[in-house]
Amino acid sequence: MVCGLSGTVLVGNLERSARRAARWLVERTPVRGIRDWGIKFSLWPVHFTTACCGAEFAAASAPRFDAERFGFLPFVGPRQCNLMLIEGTLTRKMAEAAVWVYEQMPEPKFVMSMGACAIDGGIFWNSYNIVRPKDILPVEVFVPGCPPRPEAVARSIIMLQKRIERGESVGLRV
Amino acid sequence: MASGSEVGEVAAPIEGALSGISSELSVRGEVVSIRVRPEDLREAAERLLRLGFDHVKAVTAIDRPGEGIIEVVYHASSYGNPGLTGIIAELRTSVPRDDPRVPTLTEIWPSALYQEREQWEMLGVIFEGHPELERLLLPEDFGGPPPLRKDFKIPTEGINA
Amino acid sequence: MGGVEEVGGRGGRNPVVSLWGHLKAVGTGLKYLIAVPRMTVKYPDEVIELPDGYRGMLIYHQDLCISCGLCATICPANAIKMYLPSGGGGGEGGGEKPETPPKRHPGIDYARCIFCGFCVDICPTGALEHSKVHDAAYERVEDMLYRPEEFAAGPPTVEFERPPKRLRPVMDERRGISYEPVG
Amino acid sequence: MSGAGSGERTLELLIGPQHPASGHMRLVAEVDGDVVVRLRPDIGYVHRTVEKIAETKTYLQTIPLIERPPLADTANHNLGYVMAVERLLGVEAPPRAQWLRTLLAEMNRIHSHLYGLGIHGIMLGSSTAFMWAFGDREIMIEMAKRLTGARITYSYMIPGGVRRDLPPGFAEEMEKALRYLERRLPDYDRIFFSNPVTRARLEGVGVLTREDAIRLGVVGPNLRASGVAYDVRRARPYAAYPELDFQVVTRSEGDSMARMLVRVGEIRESIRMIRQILARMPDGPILAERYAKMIPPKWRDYVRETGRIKFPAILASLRPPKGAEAVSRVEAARGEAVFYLVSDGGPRPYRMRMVTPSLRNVVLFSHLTRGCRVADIPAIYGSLDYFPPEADR
Amino acid sequence: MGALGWILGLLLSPWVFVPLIYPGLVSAFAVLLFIIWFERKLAAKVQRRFGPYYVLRHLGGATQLVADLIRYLFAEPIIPEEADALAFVMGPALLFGLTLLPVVAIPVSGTFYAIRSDVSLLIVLALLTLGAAMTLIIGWAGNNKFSLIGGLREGFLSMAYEIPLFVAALSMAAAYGTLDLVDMVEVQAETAWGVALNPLAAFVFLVISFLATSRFPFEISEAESELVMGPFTEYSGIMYGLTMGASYLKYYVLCLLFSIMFLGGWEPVPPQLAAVPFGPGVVVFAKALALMALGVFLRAVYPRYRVDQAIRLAWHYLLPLSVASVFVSMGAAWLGLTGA
Repeated sequence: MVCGLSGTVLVGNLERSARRAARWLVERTPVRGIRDWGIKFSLWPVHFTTACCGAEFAAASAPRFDAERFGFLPFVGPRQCNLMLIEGTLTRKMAEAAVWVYEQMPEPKFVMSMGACAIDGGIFWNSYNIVRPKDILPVEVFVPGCPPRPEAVARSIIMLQKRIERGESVGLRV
Repeated sequence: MASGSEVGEVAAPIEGALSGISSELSVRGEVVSIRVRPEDLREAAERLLRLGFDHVKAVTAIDRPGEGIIEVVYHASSYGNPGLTGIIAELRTSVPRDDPRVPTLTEIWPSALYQEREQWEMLGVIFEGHPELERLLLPEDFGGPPPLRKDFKIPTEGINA
Repeated sequence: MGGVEEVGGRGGRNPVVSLWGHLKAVGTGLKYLIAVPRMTVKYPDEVIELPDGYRGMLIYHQDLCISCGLCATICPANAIKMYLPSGGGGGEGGGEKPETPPKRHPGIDYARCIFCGFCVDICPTGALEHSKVHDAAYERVEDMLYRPEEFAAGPPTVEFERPPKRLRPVMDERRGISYEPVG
Repeated sequence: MSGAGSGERTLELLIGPQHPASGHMRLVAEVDGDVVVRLRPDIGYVHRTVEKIAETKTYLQTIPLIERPPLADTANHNLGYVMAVERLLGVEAPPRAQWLRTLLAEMNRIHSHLYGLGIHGIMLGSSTAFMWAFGDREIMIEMAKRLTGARITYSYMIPGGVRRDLPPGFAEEMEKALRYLERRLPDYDRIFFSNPVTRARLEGVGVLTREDAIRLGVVGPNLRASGVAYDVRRARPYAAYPELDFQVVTRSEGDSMARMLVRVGEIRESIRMIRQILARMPDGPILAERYAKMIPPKWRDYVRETGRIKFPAILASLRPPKGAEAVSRVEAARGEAVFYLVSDGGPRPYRMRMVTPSLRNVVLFSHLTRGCRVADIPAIYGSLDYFPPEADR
Repeated sequence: MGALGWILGLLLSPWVFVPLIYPGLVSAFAVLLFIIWFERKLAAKVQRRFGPYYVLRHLGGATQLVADLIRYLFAEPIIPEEADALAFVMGPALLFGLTLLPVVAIPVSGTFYAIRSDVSLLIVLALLTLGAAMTLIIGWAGNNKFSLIGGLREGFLSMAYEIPLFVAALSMAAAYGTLDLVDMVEVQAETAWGVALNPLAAFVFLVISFLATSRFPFEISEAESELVMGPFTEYSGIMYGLTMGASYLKYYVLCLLFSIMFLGGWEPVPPQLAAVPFGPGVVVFAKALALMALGVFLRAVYPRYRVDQAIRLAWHYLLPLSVASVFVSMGAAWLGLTGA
């Protein structure tokens, strides 16, 4: 993506052919299965709270619902994470940051939208300052609710895991 | 239950403190409403501060296109003076809508700093002398009229699909 | 304020006090490591039974509906809209017909719904009701729009790989929340 | 390094909006070595234009709207807004409704403070403090869920009363929950509040003097930690507060530790208050007579049996008199929230001004962090219990 | 015998076995995969939850770190455009390798070791300090302000902790009268464990091993709430995995050293293991692992210190204490407790 390898030791055609070779290798059956299994149980959402659903997201990570059971570990930097959870309304100012953060994440990466605001604006649908995440990011799973219950967040994690397992996830294709 | 003194008892000293400034006083619940002219705003605020109203709770600008004015309302009260904590002094003034300029009160009430900035951004009221009148909440590239003006329309939907 | 008052007392940086503090902290950690039970609900295997009156996704009884439109009027997020019957082509924008239009029925867009429950509370006939479903997730935004027919078919069902244990939370003096199996 | 220009001593750190300790905002810190020279908060990342949207929604529809910005503290803001609407309309909620409102407000205060303490914990690196606080927050959320039917966005108070009565067995369950919380607080104390590391990090850090607190118009626990005993519940009591016995928790040090401990003290006071409320709750209706009599007759039995109000249709289009104005203030968990409503006689607010506690505390960022160390930024930030969506609205 | 036997023989020769299998690469990897999972489980238990679970439901998610590792392997390795590519790429590998290097001088048993030297303690300590320099380079290479600050913090801290670390370790050398780790274990077998002989040195060494490896409450150079990931902010994929592993690895080495210096090393050897040449190493391993469990448990207890506080702690308290521990050792030797 944007923060790619150009200008570094690996440039030009070498980079492209290396990537092609890597992709060819990854697409073989056993490798692919292992990779998908690893990704499925190691979804690390980047620590990027866009709005108030972050409170329920935190509750989903907290002891009562404990999302870490799924290998879901909120982590600090975009470079180490592979999942972006849009936690509520994306304002115009935040949307810019969201795209930045998304581009900083290494592939394969996934996007989930949490809360009505992150789907169609929710109660803020007619605000002049919001952006619908699906317009700017490849969102795969939508969780309704305002805010969604922590169970719904867990449900969405399971849904994403299933998508990865079935190879449907767009995050795996880029 | 020390609920501060009653509003009526405070209205009189306020009236006294504001003598010499053309002002209209009215009492509404816990609120003593004082309407002054824009040029008297600073003087009135200073006198209220001397009386013990030491902080601003809210700075509100109201767009009234029908009358061609923007009202600027300060709600001030007191932390330090136990007799005044239950009272809110509502200092209000009106400025023309096409050239809304009021003097800033940040030197008198530093607590108005961010709210004046917000009202400048949202309604285009220029607080003259404000130290940092710049974007607060909106994105840098925000265009169009100040969004809380009535002529800034946002979509609405009916009940039918 | 009991213990907290003592804590707040500035003990300075007395090494002995500090050491005692360290020991207390580690001891408390050990206590929880060994003795205090977990409070986690293992969600897909265990499901919390929601209380009566929980504001979950909606159930729509079309037979009771009188098409008054109050639900759509009160909806703060404009998630409920009145739809023409689908045979009459009640598509985008709701084309106004010169003859008397057929009755409209509510449909809901969960992409906007905020689960405030105002629609249920204002429905004069009880045609709207809360279900206890509140853990659905969708892969497509379009699936979240329920037109009257789909709306009347009931709330979305969620599938579990293994049949979940249903648990009712009960307050517990020692553990905070404990869970009782239901049914 | 891009920020360290030629010959400059300072480095500009952009903390946020994607940063583990920035929340939904950006802090622009100018640092000289490990010392912060200047810190400027860049807010607005969660500005959702509540005040503008309120002008397109009816008075009732605005209730969920004003609940979203202060998401961890919905009940208190809901109460403040509803009080303002009631003043516009000249309605008063019946006593039982007032007590129920106070009950939910205090429950919300507990879980909001736990939220703040948990976030403060994670900012200092104590994941256990975060997990415990967020776990115990669930206790109050669970109880509130039984009362209101939602986890945190209650929309429980409506003009003229509340939507639901106490469910059966609520008081007994609540007593257990409160005892549990009381048992837990000493453990929090041992592992977090009086942990020597926490104390080393917080004591004497970010000191706010009494004079500055007043001058800057700081609110809530941050104000009371600097020795100003201002609390709206005492200064201008509302709902059932005039009849409750509680202390205004204050401390004199004004540092980050004091701010944290004031919150802990307030949790204890809220526990006391909830006990009093449940013991002394008056009987009676929960919706003002003016609206209760408009509930359709076929629902009267339902309302009596379930304790859940069915809205009369008039609530969908409340019209206060033209030109009416109302100001209300409540002591929300994070501090004083002020609502200012202006009516033009229509069903929608002409102007809704919502001044949240966090908006009034923004000023502290640049004030308290001058000369502190980089590591103190999260320590001070956490101690303010600042919630960006609440400030940005 | 044939080729298989020859390979086996080669593997079992100390020169290959020690760096490659135990205490080297293979066991180090196993420890990493286990201890990070264990850390998460311990913290989760204190925090009243489960931690990793569904990845291997019946064993408490024991393969969680395998999944994380696989994900790291397949994640795109990003090299920021403005980074110093060579240092950026080489950094993690070198850091990992250098951190593992000291194990060559750590004996597995009285007869099984790669290097036996009169000064093997000094060799281990000297090799241990290389990692911190690598962290500085990594912090600089990322061209990110946070990683730069993190790297500098690591530099300051390493200056602060290395002297007390050396002094505390050398005080034990004074007590045992040798710098040879094998001899140290033998002295302990004859007299008493080092932790009893000189508890002060043991305490200082333990605290410094937390400080030197970013364990709580000294998780300072990569303090997430201040510096995102400190020096490692810009790393993704397996390069990040290596950097994260390196701090655990350093802790592993320090714990091995601690159990040899203070906990009697491989003594007492269970008779079943005595016959195998590297059998006694299992005891050291078990002791080190128990010690690591203690260190990772502290994550559940502590917030983190500020960098200046940690540095002050090292200079103001640990350094004098480590000097005092020299006198304790001298006293113990004078009393004849050490047999030296």
